[in-house]
This record gives sequence, structure tokens and C-alpha cells, in this order.
Amino acid sequence: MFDKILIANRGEIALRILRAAKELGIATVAVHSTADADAMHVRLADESVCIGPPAARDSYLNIPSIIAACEITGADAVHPGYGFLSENARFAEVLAHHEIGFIGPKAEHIRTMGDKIEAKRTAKRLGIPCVPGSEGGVEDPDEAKRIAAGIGYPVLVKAASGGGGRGMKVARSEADLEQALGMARSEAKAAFGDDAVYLEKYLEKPRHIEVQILGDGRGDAVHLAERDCSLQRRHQKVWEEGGSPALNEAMRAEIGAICSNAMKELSYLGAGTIEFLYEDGRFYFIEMNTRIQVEHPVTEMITGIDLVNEQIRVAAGGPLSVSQGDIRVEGHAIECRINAEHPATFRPSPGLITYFHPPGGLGVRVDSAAFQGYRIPPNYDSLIGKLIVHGRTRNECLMRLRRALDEFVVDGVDTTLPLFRTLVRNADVQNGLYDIHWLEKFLAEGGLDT
Amino acid sequence: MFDKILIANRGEIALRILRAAKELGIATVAVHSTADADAMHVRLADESVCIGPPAARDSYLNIPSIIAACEITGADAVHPGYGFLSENARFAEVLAHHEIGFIGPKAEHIRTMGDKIEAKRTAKRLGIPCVPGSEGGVEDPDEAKRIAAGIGYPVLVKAASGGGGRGMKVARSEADLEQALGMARSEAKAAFGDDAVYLEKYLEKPRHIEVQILGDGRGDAVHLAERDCSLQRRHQKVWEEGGSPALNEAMRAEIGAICSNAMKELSYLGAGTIEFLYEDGRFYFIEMNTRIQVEHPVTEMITGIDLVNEQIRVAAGGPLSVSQGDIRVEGHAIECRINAEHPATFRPSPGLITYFHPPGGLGVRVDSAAFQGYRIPPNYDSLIGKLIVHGRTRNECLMRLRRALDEFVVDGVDTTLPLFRTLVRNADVQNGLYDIHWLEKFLAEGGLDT
Amino acid sequence: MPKHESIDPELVRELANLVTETGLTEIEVEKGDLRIRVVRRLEPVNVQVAGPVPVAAVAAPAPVPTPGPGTALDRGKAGAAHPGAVLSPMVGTAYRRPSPDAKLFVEVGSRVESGEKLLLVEAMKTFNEIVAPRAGTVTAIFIEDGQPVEFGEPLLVIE
Amino acid sequence: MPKHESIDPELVRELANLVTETGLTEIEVEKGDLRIRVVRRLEPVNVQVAGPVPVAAVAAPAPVPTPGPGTALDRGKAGAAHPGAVLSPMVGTAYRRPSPDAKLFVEVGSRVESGEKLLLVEAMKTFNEIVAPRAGTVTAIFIEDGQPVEFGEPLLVIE
Repeated sequence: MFDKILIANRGEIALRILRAAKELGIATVAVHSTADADAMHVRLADESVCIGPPAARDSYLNIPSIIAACEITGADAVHPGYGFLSENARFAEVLAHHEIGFIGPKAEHIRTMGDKIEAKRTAKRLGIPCVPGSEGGVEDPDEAKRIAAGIGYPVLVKAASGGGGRGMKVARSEADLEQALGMARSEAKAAFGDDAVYLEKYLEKPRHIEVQILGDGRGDAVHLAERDCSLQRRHQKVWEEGGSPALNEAMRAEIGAICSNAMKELSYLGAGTIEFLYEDGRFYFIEMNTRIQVEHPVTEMITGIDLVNEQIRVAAGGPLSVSQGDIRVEGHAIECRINAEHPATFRPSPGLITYFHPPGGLGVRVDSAAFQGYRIPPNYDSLIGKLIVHGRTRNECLMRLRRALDEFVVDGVDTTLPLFRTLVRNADVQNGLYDIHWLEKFLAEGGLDT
Repeated sequence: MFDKILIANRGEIALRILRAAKELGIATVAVHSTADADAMHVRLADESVCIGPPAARDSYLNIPSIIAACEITGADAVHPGYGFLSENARFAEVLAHHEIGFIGPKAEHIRTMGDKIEAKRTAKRLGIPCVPGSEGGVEDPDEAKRIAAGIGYPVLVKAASGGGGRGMKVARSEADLEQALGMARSEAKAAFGDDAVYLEKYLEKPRHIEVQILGDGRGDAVHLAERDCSLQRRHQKVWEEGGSPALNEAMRAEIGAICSNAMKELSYLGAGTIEFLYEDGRFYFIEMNTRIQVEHPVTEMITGIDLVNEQIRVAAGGPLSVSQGDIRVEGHAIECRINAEHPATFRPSPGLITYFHPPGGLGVRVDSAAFQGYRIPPNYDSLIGKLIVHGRTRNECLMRLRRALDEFVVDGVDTTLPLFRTLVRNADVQNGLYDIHWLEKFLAEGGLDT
Repeated sequence: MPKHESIDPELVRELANLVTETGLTEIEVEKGDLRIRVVRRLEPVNVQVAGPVPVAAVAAPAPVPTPGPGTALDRGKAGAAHPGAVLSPMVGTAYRRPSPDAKLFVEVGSRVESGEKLLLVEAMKTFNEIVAPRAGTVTAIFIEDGQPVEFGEPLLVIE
Repeated sequence: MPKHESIDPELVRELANLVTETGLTEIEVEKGDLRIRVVRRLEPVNVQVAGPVPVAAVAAPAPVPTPGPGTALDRGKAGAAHPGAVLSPMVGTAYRRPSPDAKLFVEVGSRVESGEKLLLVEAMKTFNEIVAPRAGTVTAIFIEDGQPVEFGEPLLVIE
């Protein structure tokens, strides 16, 4: 096991990692920019090192500074958290070169999954379902019809050289296809000078569902069920829950097994998330995140498994603490990302937190590095805390979330708490009837005004 | 189900009840003395009513005022919490007379269990193990030897008219017995003018272990495993955990079944706790508490069952939400009672809380009505919050408790946090090797000085 | 304990004015056997220190409608400061007449003697008489007939 | 019984001013049989803002021993205020001589020109030269040869 972990991150995830290390009896080093000198995890760490000015490229993204901080403190492993250097394969290699442990996957897997084309190719090879489409360009309408019938309507005709929505047409039935093909080709020709097009399954109202996996790097891997992160704004997840209101036990076990088998085949090391779009009972691979995710507590609440603890164990060469048979989903959990932003305009609101009172009681977890007197720096993202609530049923969870949101007080800055107080009372949310477009539509239609 | 619950209590338990009611969608009425006008649960309740001056007898113990508060608010049930009127059978009857629900047991059971002699008689009748002893007075040494052999040494010879330790002698073996009998008889004669004595099993280093039960009042009842509350100071519980480090699965199931069967036979209604002394693998009934207890969250954390929610359901005539087969003990939980007291002298420290920052993260629950700016009134007990921590194993729980205690900040008043920071690092506590005398001995020997 | 005649209300008023003028929260003076302490809890302090909690509760849409006498406390705070206020000694329902058909005990402008009945407060079917603590004129009545009242809530003012 | 003239409002006002001027929260004076106490409750929100969090971390027995350069931050904070301080542009290990056998670049009292070498800071086997930003005399050196330094930590002072 490691003796001293350097936490190469900031904010709530740095505190999360610090807690996991302390609970394992491992010493901690907090590195921080000058803007984060008073941060909670810096105060609580055994040691702290200032590694640079506020700009992330000169501090949290500065590999030489982080290596130097390891050297002067004698840290024998680095946890990169999420964002920053967490999916930087070169960082993992530099650490290896310096014989410092990296609490994350093997560099090759970071690299593979960081490349969209390579990731999709690997996923396919591993039996992970991807968005079906023509393998290459399609010219002949009859060939197109044959392929489209295989994919199932609606299908999207996309320019091979395309981008920005141009040269892109939806065909909802075979009757539409020939026209769509023609229009897409001429648009593509006009826009890109190339009329090559291909076909892909068109998803109209998909959900975002992701499967949490853990691997020991030596061929053992488990899945820890899924999270539904469909409530998004500008591709940022806002509200995450597990299990998904759209899945049942059998569907969960099936997609879970596909993912864990793929990870076994890959000999994947550490925590990872395989993200899918989900529509009409089918999963379509989007990407794999080779790191711990913001919404990991949802999984921890329903499985009782400490994911950061597992990350540290397997990075140190240990086995997973659980086998698939030990993992049971108990109850339901929802996470709300509390951002220091105006709840309607989403304008960031850095500044001094003049009063901070988190909710408590049964089934309520708060992961936050904020405290009264903390000044949120303007240099980084606006996430100031996560409220995660567990209940025996989704309904109990929703009722508990409602009362917890009503207890939560953050003064001095704007926060997105009012947005969540509205969402938890919304019928669609209560019924789990939402897709990845729901929240933007709700906001555009003035859902917060009522 | 009830429409509006009046919470006839204060402090953290009032907030606990308020949370349970809100999660059930039930309206809440907070009643309070003038000293508690700014309390958290008063702020969060749908309605509040000031019922009297600070002295509890004129407010929280004043039955007419509480009934009047029900009348003017239209509350259809009262939750009495713990302490105050929670074990007052007459209060339950007065509420019944006014057709207001009482969220607690039947008055007859409160009355039975409130009378020490009657409680013990009932326990015996129900098959609950009691401290074995001679049924009546013992005169003849040979009869005493026969009875003592049946009880097992050591035995206590006690004056029938006794009290305050006088006329009380321990016999550790048959050889001691005749002398102990003679001395106890003459001491008893001298002290009380009555030389009648009786024999009882003498427990040298017992643990305090209690079993949580729930009944629906119609013959169904379940047990929710035990809590070990041996760490006490002046008969006040300080640290409670579940399961007990002294029991294994089979022992838990056995004593649990005895308790749940007894409660079925009694047709007990609501939550209750059967308290035992435990020594050398045997249980000895002390008393039964016919209410929710301070340490109930320990049970909630290891079973996932919301005890206050169950209390409300069954008081409204509903069934228990769980059967015995559904109840599984998962992991381990420890509760620390954070009192506003000097950690070494235990002198109460009322006053203004100038800073309050509870710990967060996985497995950490805080039940507290305190907040920054709250002035702890000098009129009531000094409990300002409970820190309850859960882990998959007792060791994980202890490590998590350690880090949570180190994160907890309460400024402006003295608290017992430093006591717990010492206890969690103590080898005996870590090994679960303590009895009901351990903490007082530890304190007397200057355990806090090191 | 000095008799109440011997306390000069003017002195208390002056100290009260001084509290306001100086922005203090408390003044205590003692001279001989006389001790007077005047306190005003500053509202801004309440708002700063403790305020945020209710803000959330209010800002959030109430999960359950809030009917009933939820505002009793506010009424109480409003009138309690008045030096001539008669406060309710108990929680219950206040009545301004001995029976539905009878006439009111007192009205604004009524001249009352010390010990004269002002109101009834009913709790648990028991009617408790509220009597005038001193002679004077009723200058304000804060409650209506049949209204719920809290402990310490101002009922009326005698000056 | 003393009349209210015997309490001097001016004295109360003066005490109130003293409360404000001194930043106290309470003054109590007693002379002969006269005692006056004035109180102003501060607003805890504004007063308390930052510090308390580290109190717990410090007050709590450290779960793990804290060796190494845990105090670097404190050193940094101590000297950073000096207007002539030269701060470390990076985290790493500071060396005061080009090689173990060589002599020190500078000592207290050394006269340096702008651009003159003062120290090396090593990170990832790379030695970075720290040069004098201006001419002057080295009046203090905060670090020892081979000592770890943080970003922004004061290395020495040139005046």
C-alpha cells in the first residue's frame, strides 16, 4: 500500500480523495495554486505545497511542478481526481518513469479511450454496443435502404466530410430515405466539395446512462450498476441518479455484464465509466471516461462501495475488495450538483460564502469543500458541493431530497439550489420521464419562472 | 395517515421528527418555550407555537399547553420524542381523550414498563432473560448454597429492605457464601432493622447491550439487532455502536428473536428498546424504554430502516414496512453524542456557537439542531448533535469516524469532540474491549491527559 | 423589591431612547437598591446571525401549504415591546366576551381597574380569566374574538 | 428612591462611544452605589468569517505523523510580505551553490548586480537559475542549501 498520496486536484474531489486516504491511514499531500491556499483540503492535508499561480496550466496542469512536489514531499503515489491531468496518458507515463504510483488506469487505456475513433473501435471489438451505421460511404439508394432496414428507422444521413449539422438529414421511414440521401449529398457537395455520405441510427430522445466499472488490471473486473445523467444543460450534467428510472433489474444485469466482460478482456485497471445513449431499450456507446467521475457518490450510496478506496487499493496492486456476487443495488440515490451560479441565468457567482449550513440526517450526504468564510475563486469551475440523497425507494429518495434541499443554506453567492428545489417538485422528474433534451427545453420554456 | 404532526420536544430529536414528517408529506407544528424561539426545528416547521417559559414543567412538560397547541393548530397527532412526555402514560391517555394520535406505544405498556417491578415481572412472563436470583428471602446457608449453585458465582447477597449499597456483599465462591450471608444479615439488621436478605447474580464487568424492536400493535413485531452502549459516564451513554463487538450473528439472532417474540405476545405498538446487561455470553434484562432513543440512528445506519418513519406509520394504524426476513445488518455504525460540555470536566457550556462546520462525505451522518449563530440555552440538556458513521466493517467505521471527528468544527462553546478524538484512537475501544465501567475508569486514570 | 410606584417610567423610557440612539443592545444601571436593565435585540443581528435558515425555508416552495396561525409569532414580536402590553400567560384560544351573545369585556378606550376581567383564554375546555394587572385605559387590542394565541403573545395594551 | 436625574445620560452616551471606539462588546462601570453596563452585540457573521476550520485540524490529534516540509507554507507566508523579497518561481529543491563542492552563489551581505545568479531550483532533474531582478545587497536568506521550496516562497531579500 502507498505511504503518502499527493492529491493533484482541488475542490470537492480533492477533499473526497483526502478522506479516502485518511480512512486508509495514508498520509496526504495537497498541492494547490495560490488561489487555493485556504482551501479545505489544503487545511486538512498532512502537508501542502503551493505549485503555481491561479492559471491551471501553470499549476494543476503543470506536470514538472507536480513531479517536483512529489519529490520534495516523498509522495509515492498521485491521485489526479477528475479533469486536469486525470486523463493525460503522458502524465501517467512520467509518473511511472519517476517510479511514482498513478491512481488511475494504465496509460495505454487512457490513450485508447481518449481517441474517439480508437475508443469506438475498441468498444466494438469488446462487444460494447455502438451506434449502428453503414461501415463506409453509401451511394446507391437501394443499398441505403437495405442498410437502413438493418439499422432501423429513423436513420441519419451524414456527410462523411461533414460537421456543424450541414449535410445531415433524418429519414424517418423508407419513403423518406431516397430524398434525404439526395439532399444530404447535394448539401455535402456544396458545403464540403465531397458528396460522400454514410448512414447512422438516429436517436431522437435518448437518455444518458453510464455504467460504473472497476478493474484490478489483471483481468478481474466488476460493474456497479448504472447512473442516469440525462438531466443536462449544455452537455453539463446537473442531476444524476441511480438506478436509472428507465431500467429494470434484468436490463441492468445485461448491460452491466457486457461492460464488466469488456473490462476483463482489456485487463482494465481502476475506476472507469462507460457512457451510453439509451433509447427504446437499446444502448449506444458514446465514450469511456478513464477516471473517477463527479457523480460517483450515486453509485457509492446504492452499493455501499467506496470507489476511491477501491481505486487506491488496485493502483497499489491489491485485488478488488468485492466480487460481482457481493454487489447489490440497495435503494435509490440522487445527486444534485450545487454550483455557484445564478439559478436561472447560470452566470458564475464567485465570491465569499457568508453563511453555509448543509443539511443532515438519515440518508443525506454532502460532498463539499465549501465552508463559511470560503472565498470561491473565479479561476476554476463553479461546483461548490454535491448533495447526494439515498432512500429505500425512488419516491422516498425524492421526498428526502426535497427536505434536504429546503434545509441547505448557502449565502453570499448565487447557487443552483433553487433550480433543484424546482426540479424535485416537477412531475416529469418525479416520474423519471426525461431525456437529454428535457432540461434545456424546460429552461427554455421558462420552467423556473412558474 | 396523519395530516399534521405536533412535535412535543426540542433540540435534535425535534428536528429528526420534523424531517421524518416532511419526508412523509405530513405538515408539522413545532411547539417551543421562549428559550427555543430561534431553534432550527421551529424555523423549519410549517407552524410554530410558543407554549411557555423556559422551565420545562411550564412548557415541554405542560400537558394542557400542548393539548391547547394541538387544538389551535388542528394537529391530529403528537410525537413526543424522547424524555419530557415521551413515557408519560397519562399524556397518551389525555391525547386519546381528545382524539389526537399519540406516536408511541399504548398507554398500558408505557405504564407497565415504567414500573421497575412490574416491568421485570412482565419481562419474565414474556420469556426475556432477567438477572437470576432467589425468588424471596434466604435464611439457611445450605439453601443459599443450593440457590447460588443454580445462579452461578459470583452472587450478590442483598438486604431485602436495602438500598445505597448497605447490606450488600459479594460471594465469589461457595467458600465465601456463608460469611457473606452472615455479614449482609447483620449489616441489614443494623441498617434497616430487618435481616432478610436475598441472592442475585453478581455481574462484574457487564456490557450494556440493547435490542431495538418495532411492533404494529396488532401482534406483529420485528427486532432490528442490537446496540452496544457500554461506554457510559454517570449512567449517560456517550458512544453507541451496532452491532456489538461482543456478539456474533447467532447470538444476535437469538436475543433478537426472544425480544421480537415477547413484543408479538404483548401486541406492542411502535418503537421500543429492551435493555440488557451482558456478561459471559448471557443477557440480563434491565428495563424497556417505550420510545425512540437518542442512539436510534445507529440502527438506522446498519439496517437502512427509518425508525421514526415506522413509528409514524404504525401509530396511524398502518403495518410495519418490513418483515423480519427483510432486515439485514449491513456493516457497522458508531454514534458519538456531541455535548456542549468541557471534554474533561464535563461542565456544561451553554452559549453562542460562533462557528459550526459538520463533517461530510461517504458514510457520515450528522443529526444536529445546531448552526452557526445558535445560542445554546442553559435550560436543557447539553446534547448539541450526534455524529453517526457507517462503514462496511467495524475497522472501516473507526477509521471513518476518526477522519470525521477531525473535520468537525464547533467554536464558541466547549464540546466533547476532543474526548471522542481520544477514544477513537484508544486501543481498547478499537478492539471493542470495554464494559460499562471502562470509560469512568479511563477518565479517573487520566486517560484524557495523555 | 421596590413597589411599582417607585419605578419611574420616565427613566426607563429615557434608557430605551438611549439604547436606540447609541445603537447599543443593552444598558443596565444600578444605583442604591434600584437596578434597571433595558435590552433591545437588534433585528439586523438576528437577520445576520440566524437569518439564513428561514431564508431557505421561505425561498423554497413550501412542500405543504401553511394554513393556521403560523403568523402568531410575528404578531407576538410586533407588540411585545410595548411597555403597557398585557401578554398571554398561556397558549390557547382567546375570547373577548364571556359567551357568544354577551358583550365584549373591554374595547379600545375602556377604562379598567386593576383586577378587572379583560379576556378569557381557553385551553383544554378550561377558561382562564385574564385580568388587568393595573388600572388604566385600553389603548390597543391585538386579538380578535376566538383567535388562537401563543404563550407570551401581546393581547392588549393598558396605559 | 433615586429620581432619574441621578443617572446621567451623558455618561451612558460616553460609554456607548467608548464601546464603538474600542471595538469592545460590553463595558461595565461601578462607582460607589452606581453601576452602569452597556452592551453591543457584534454580528458574528462578519467577525468569524475565516479562521475556524484549521482550528479543528490543528486541535485534533493528527491521525498520521506529519514529517517533511509541512511548514513550507508558513515560511512562505512569513517572508512574502517583504518588498525586497525574491520569490521562488516554481516548486522544487533550492540549491545555494552550483555543485556540492563549489562556493555559495551569494551570502548575506553580498552585493549583487541585476541578472546575477542567486540560487538554483531543481525540479524533475532540471536546474533553473534564479537571478537577481535588480542590483542591491542581500540582506536576508530564508532557505538552506538543498531545501524544498514552494511556488511563491520567499528565497532571499535584496535591498
